[in-house]
Amino acid sequence: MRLIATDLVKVFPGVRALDGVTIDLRPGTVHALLGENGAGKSTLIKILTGVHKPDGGTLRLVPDGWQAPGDAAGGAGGRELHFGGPADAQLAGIGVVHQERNLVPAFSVAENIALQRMPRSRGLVDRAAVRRLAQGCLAELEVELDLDRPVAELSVAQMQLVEVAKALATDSRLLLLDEPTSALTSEESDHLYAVVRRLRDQGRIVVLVSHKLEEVFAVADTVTVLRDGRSVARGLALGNLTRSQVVDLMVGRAHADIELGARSVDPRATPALELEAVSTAGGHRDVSLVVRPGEILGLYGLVGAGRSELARAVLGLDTITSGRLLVGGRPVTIGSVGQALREHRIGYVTENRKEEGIFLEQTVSRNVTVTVWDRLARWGVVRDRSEDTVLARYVDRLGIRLSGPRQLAGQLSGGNQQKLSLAKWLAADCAVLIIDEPTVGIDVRTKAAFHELIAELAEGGLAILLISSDLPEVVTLADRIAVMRDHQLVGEVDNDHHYTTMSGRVIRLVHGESQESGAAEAGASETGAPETGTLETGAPRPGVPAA
Amino acid sequence: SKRATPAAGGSATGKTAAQVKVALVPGGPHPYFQPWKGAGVQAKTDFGLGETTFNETSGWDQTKQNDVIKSLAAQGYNAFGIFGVSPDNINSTFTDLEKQGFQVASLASCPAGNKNAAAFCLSTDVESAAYKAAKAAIEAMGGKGNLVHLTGNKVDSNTQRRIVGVQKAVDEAGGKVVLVQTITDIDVDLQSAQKAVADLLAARGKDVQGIVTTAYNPAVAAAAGVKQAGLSTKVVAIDDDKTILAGISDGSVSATVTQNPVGQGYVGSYVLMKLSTGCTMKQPGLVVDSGSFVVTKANVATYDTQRQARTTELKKAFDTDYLSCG
Amino acid sequence: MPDTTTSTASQAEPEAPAPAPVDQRRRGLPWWANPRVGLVAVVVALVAIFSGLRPSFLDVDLTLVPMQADITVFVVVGLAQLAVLSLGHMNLAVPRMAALSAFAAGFTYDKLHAPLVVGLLAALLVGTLVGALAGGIITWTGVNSFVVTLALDFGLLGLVALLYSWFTSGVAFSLHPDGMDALRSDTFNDYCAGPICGPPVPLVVPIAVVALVVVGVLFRFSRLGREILMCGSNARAALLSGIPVSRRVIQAHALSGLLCGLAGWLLAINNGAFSASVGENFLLPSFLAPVLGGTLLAGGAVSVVGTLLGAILNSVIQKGLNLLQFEVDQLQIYIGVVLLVALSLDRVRHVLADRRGVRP
Amino acid sequence: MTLPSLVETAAGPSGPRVRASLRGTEVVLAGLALAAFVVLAVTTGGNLVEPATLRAVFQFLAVPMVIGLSQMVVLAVGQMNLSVGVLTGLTAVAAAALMADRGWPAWLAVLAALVLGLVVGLANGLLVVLTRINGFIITLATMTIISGVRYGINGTGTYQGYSDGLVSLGRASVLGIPTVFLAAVVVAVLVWLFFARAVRGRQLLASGGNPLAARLSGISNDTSLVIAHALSGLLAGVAGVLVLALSGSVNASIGDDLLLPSFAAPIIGGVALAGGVVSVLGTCLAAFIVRLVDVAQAQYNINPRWVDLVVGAVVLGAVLLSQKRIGRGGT
Ligand SMILES: Nc1ncnc2c1ncn2[C@@H]1O[C@H](COP(=O)(O)OP(=O)(O)OP(=O)(O)O)[C@@H](O)[C@H]1O
Ligand SMILES: Nc1ncnc2c1ncn2[C@@H]1O[C@H](COP(=O)(O)OP(=O)(O)OP(=O)(O)O)[C@@H](O)[C@H]1O
Ligand SMILES: [Mg+2]
Ligand SMILES: [Mg+2]
Repeated sequence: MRLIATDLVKVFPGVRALDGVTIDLRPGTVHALLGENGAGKSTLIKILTGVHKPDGGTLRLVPDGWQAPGDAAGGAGGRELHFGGPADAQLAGIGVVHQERNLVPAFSVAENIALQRMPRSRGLVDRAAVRRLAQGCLAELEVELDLDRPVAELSVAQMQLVEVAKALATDSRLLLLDEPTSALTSEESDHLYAVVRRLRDQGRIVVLVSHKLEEVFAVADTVTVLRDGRSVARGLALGNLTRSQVVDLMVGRAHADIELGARSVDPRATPALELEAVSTAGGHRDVSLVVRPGEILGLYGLVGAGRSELARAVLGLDTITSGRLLVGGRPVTIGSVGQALREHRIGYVTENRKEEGIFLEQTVSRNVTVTVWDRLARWGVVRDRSEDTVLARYVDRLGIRLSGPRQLAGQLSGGNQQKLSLAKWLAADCAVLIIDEPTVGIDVRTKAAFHELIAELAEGGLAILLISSDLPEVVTLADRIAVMRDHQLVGEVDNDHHYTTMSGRVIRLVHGESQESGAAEAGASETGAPETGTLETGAPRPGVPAA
Repeated sequence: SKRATPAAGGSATGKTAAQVKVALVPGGPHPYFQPWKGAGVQAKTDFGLGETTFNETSGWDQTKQNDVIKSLAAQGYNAFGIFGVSPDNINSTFTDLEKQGFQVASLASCPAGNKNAAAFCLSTDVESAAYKAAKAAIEAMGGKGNLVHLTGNKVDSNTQRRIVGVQKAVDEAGGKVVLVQTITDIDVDLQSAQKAVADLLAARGKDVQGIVTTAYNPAVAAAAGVKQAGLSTKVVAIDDDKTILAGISDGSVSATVTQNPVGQGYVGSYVLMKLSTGCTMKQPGLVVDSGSFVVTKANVATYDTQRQARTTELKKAFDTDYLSCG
Repeated sequence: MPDTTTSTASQAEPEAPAPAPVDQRRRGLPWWANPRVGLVAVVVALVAIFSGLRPSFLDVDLTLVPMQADITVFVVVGLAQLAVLSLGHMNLAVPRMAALSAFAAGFTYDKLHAPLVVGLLAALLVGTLVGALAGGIITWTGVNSFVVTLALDFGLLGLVALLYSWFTSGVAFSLHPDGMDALRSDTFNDYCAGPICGPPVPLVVPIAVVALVVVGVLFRFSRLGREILMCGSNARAALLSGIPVSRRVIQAHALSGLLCGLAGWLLAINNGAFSASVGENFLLPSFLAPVLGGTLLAGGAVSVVGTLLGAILNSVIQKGLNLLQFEVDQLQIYIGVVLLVALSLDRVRHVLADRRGVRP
Repeated sequence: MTLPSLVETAAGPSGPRVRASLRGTEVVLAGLALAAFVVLAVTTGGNLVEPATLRAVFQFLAVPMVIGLSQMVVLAVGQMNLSVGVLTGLTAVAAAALMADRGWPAWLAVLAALVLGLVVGLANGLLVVLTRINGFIITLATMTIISGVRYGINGTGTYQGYSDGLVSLGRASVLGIPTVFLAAVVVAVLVWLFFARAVRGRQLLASGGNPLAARLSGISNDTSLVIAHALSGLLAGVAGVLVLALSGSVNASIGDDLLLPSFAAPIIGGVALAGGVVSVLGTCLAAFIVRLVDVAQAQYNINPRWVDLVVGAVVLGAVLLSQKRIGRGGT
């Protein structure tokens, strides 16, 4: 089967999300769909899967071995598709992993995977078949999960793997993956891409949306690039293109990779934030960290290592059971985010944008100014105009794309939402910023801009604790890299900004010094969270190919 | 400076009978008020009234009732026989209406407290009706034993009066009768009443010799509950809805205390007409007892004659004693 | 007309997103896509129909003045519910918070012989405290507001009955403070300066107007109100944005209690007695007004002007059908049907707007 | 976990440990019910376990159970149904009218009551889907309409003696267990089966738990809504039939006091208002506990003025206890 979309148009209030997109998907290929944040990738995926109805253009399905005998339907032949809803797309053999997580929280892993095609007998769910199906899909991904566990209890990464398994379960000829690896480690991504290649070799079509160009180049065959809702490159063979050519296509102008030099940090300066042998109710033991003004401390680790939880403990959301927390050299106790913000000028950009970072049904301007209302208020009253001034500052600085200050945050593209979630803390004028996975789901240009911005913030004297599972990012930005594993710090290295050397050192730390030490793994899982260990099955590979 | 309130209802007196339009407004839908309909129609033909209507849409909500009354006034009704939803508030409604030049009677229930702002109140003396009912129950119990009182909304002053009436009868029994329990708030719906009766009978069925009910749903529920449980508990009910009368006939209800809704509607309409056509109450706000009658198997066939006599008597009493028509 | 209405409406409060995932607060939509305009249209149409059928619908003393007094109470009742709907919570104890506050007012009048305004303050104070208590229980225990306020309502029901039985001979206070009767029955029309008299507006109306303005300003402009809305929109994000969520929850519930107190006091004034039955029938109207006005049950957005329009609509329907003198069964049926039609018209408007704009 | 328990999240129990919390609530409620029952039995000197008392306890548990389930079914899809109470009344009065006034045989009238419930529920569902108005509001309006119709059938009159057969069946016991209670248990088991095993039931829960995910998985949320409301109506019809069979007399007041209990049972039972989570066992246990409060009132002869205060405290206490236990058990 071959799917051809011609001149697709999709209009949202205030935005032409798609403005004449043509894409030709051929069997046996991995087709990358690239573009900056808000270029229209997710919108295209949603049209291809019947979630949105296009406002113009056609979708055509050409069955295998079709001999177009000048049929009446139109030039390319085949059958024109009109999806009434996602179910129709499924019937047409289209499976999808959407950018947003779409799981039923109270349902088990198995049931979520089987949700689209619930095996049934006489109106009842055939539970054995559900489990078999789910098991099969997870096995294909080489992931082990407790099938009966409600997905609400899973970590973000695990949820994403369930999403992928769910798409596999539909046994579709066309698989659309919208940023499937945004919450995965490089190892997990590698497993996924191995599966993707296998599917391609079976003659299926895989469409891959990703902002991680390294991955795209490693796995995709052809590429379509969207820019401002238009397809500026259609089905080019990726082998003939260089990375910078692709980026140029996406950005629409010549583009230079940003080189970020090392900052000079005064090692004698009073640490802006210091953790002294902190243990928490969440299971951290004796964690000691120091971040100085103007410094970026990278905190690397596998997803689930406990870095986000450490941040929460600093903010007073989790209990610190022993050890000391020092801000600007003075020991403090922090009871709430508000206190952290207003008394100690500590900000936290959450990794969990949708659930914790932004207010989807509120306006963009409120999303940004929520942290500074106490300052904007006169007699307890906040005026829209003063808000808009604040907003305008960060719209420019972060390049947030919006149709106006009253637009709802939920209408922005994923990347722009992420920028909002950062903008609110920039507006708050913090001395210490804890940034958790800032560039998940962010396009290259924005990512570079983000990096530049973070570096700039540090240069401006901000102390930054950068939690990231993106090793190139950490190596690019951090002055020092601390590595966490099973809720403990396992080491800290000075960053020399050389990716090859640094990645080796860091990854060895993550895996307990030496690659083959199975004993260390076992010993660690006795002390830490055993569930998360299941994610790391399979041969550990240092994943990220050098750019 | 304060302007005088205009009399929206026109001049309060000096109308002809045909100009008098009477609205009978109960507190809400309830079997008790159903005879008012017929009584109003009868009054219209008998006294040549311009119009009578019956409107039970208040739904036991004082605010809605005030609304309904004002709407009726806007429709041209100028004399009102009202059962106030909330006896504590109803005087304000009466005062407002009178200020606007309407004739107002408080029917079937008098305002709480000692003051009645309506021209007159023609009602059962609830306390004495409850007292009579309790007396009847005590008699049926053979003058001794445990008595239970089932009634309605506890935050209603009529309920408070009923409780007082029952207590008085019990006190008079001189310790031989014990009021073991008063259950309130079970008149909202029949199921709650049935449930409460079932629980009561389960908890102390054998120790209870008598049940006196002063609200409709509990009465129906108690009659059925006792019959079903096969107990010898004596039930005294309230009013003469056909379900209750059937209970009297088949023995599941020992007695019922009926009131005189027909008399209230009929005589009430009559007096409102008289007041509108130029008569005045000799004693404004007079409270007149419309009568209550204990009905047992013995007089179930004949009590209505007694009641009709009472109605005639009432009308005459107004003509001769309470009204002054110059 | 439409333009001024829309603009004031949209300035006066944050608008509510549509039930569908797509919000109507998009730009480029026709003016009639504003839900408030739809409501105004429905109200105007109904008034036209009713006054056509029954000219007495426009009778000043018997229809319009009492209607204003009713609307006064039910706007405040609606605002009391709206205060917690902003959080995505519910307050099922509205009736009994009002009853308890009315008791407090009655107590000060009857036992302490306090002037009118002191009783009002007592009612507001008691309402606020009970509301804060509800909010406190909700935040401390993490139990759903529905359950907490339901249980609280039961508890207060018993408490109010007990209090009245302790402090009065029955279930009401009989003493009326000075000015209460005037406040109940007078309109500005009764007060004249020379030949010029005021409009036929009951004296209580300005109280509701003040409440409307205060609540409107609170949710539209103030930091406090905005933060409450943020909590309603996404409590976790609010917490992580440094908003003291627990405190805001308590404050929103306290505001709800305060407005319950005001509503209870107003109703007692309107009906003429401080009794245990005050507020009994508040629960459904409390939801009806804000929800008809476009406030979502999900939280995060409220519409104060909509609440006023919702209360007016509700009152117009009641009054009109009363005048048409239906039997009780027909009356109920028609009220339900008119409500459904009024709501569906709003929906039709949405669909049309969507056609003009885009599909969701 | 400070975060989820600190504030109500609009998203419902999407935090961790959904399963554990539901189980926890059920366990706590079961313990509470048992404890309350034992205390009552002991302090009443065994009166509670007399056959007659037990019969009364369980006979009048049937309707609250079914009405709680009726509400639970719509809560499952994140909706509310304010018309359950009046619909119960309507079906009971309508069936009684058919038997008493039209002379229909009991089985046919019962069937008619069930169909009536189903049809009204279906209408609720269709209105919700077609108008896209919140079910809370739709059912508020239909509640008003239904209460008008309920009154219109027989005004203020009470039906009695419509069917001796049906009533004696309703008051009978099988092995000491009241038939109406047995019927309620059968209904509960069917509802449990529906949500635990039936494809439709799972789809309803998926729609309630995450409508977007359900839609993207090819489940029609509209269908789920309609089915949930129809089922809720049907269960209200069942409750109406139970009233009819148990009480022997019905009038237009039936159902007026059922609305709040219909919410209390599922919510105390651990069902999330946001949808996606149901607990049949929890709902039934909660109904039982509320029933025990009634019984205690009668047994102890509690001053009626104190009863509501006590009910409020008990409801809150029950919920608090289960929450606290989860809080401790969870972390
Ligand atoms: N439901 C919607 N309502 C209104 N506007 C929308 C909606 N969905 C998307 N848009 C707009 O359409 C444009 C394209 O968004 P889309 O999500 O397709 O971008 P994307 O390429 O997937 O970006 P990202 O890489 O950030 O995910 C954006 O400007 C976005 O604001
Ligand atoms: N299903 C689960 N049940 C109980 N605890 C869990 C579960 N999944 C994760 N956790 C715990 O919650 C923590 C949060 O997981 P998350 O995936 O957010 O990673 P993190 O360690 O907090 O952050 P990061 O990935 O940034 O290091 C994990 O460290 C783990 O200890
Ligand atoms: Mg996207
Ligand atoms: Mg994390």
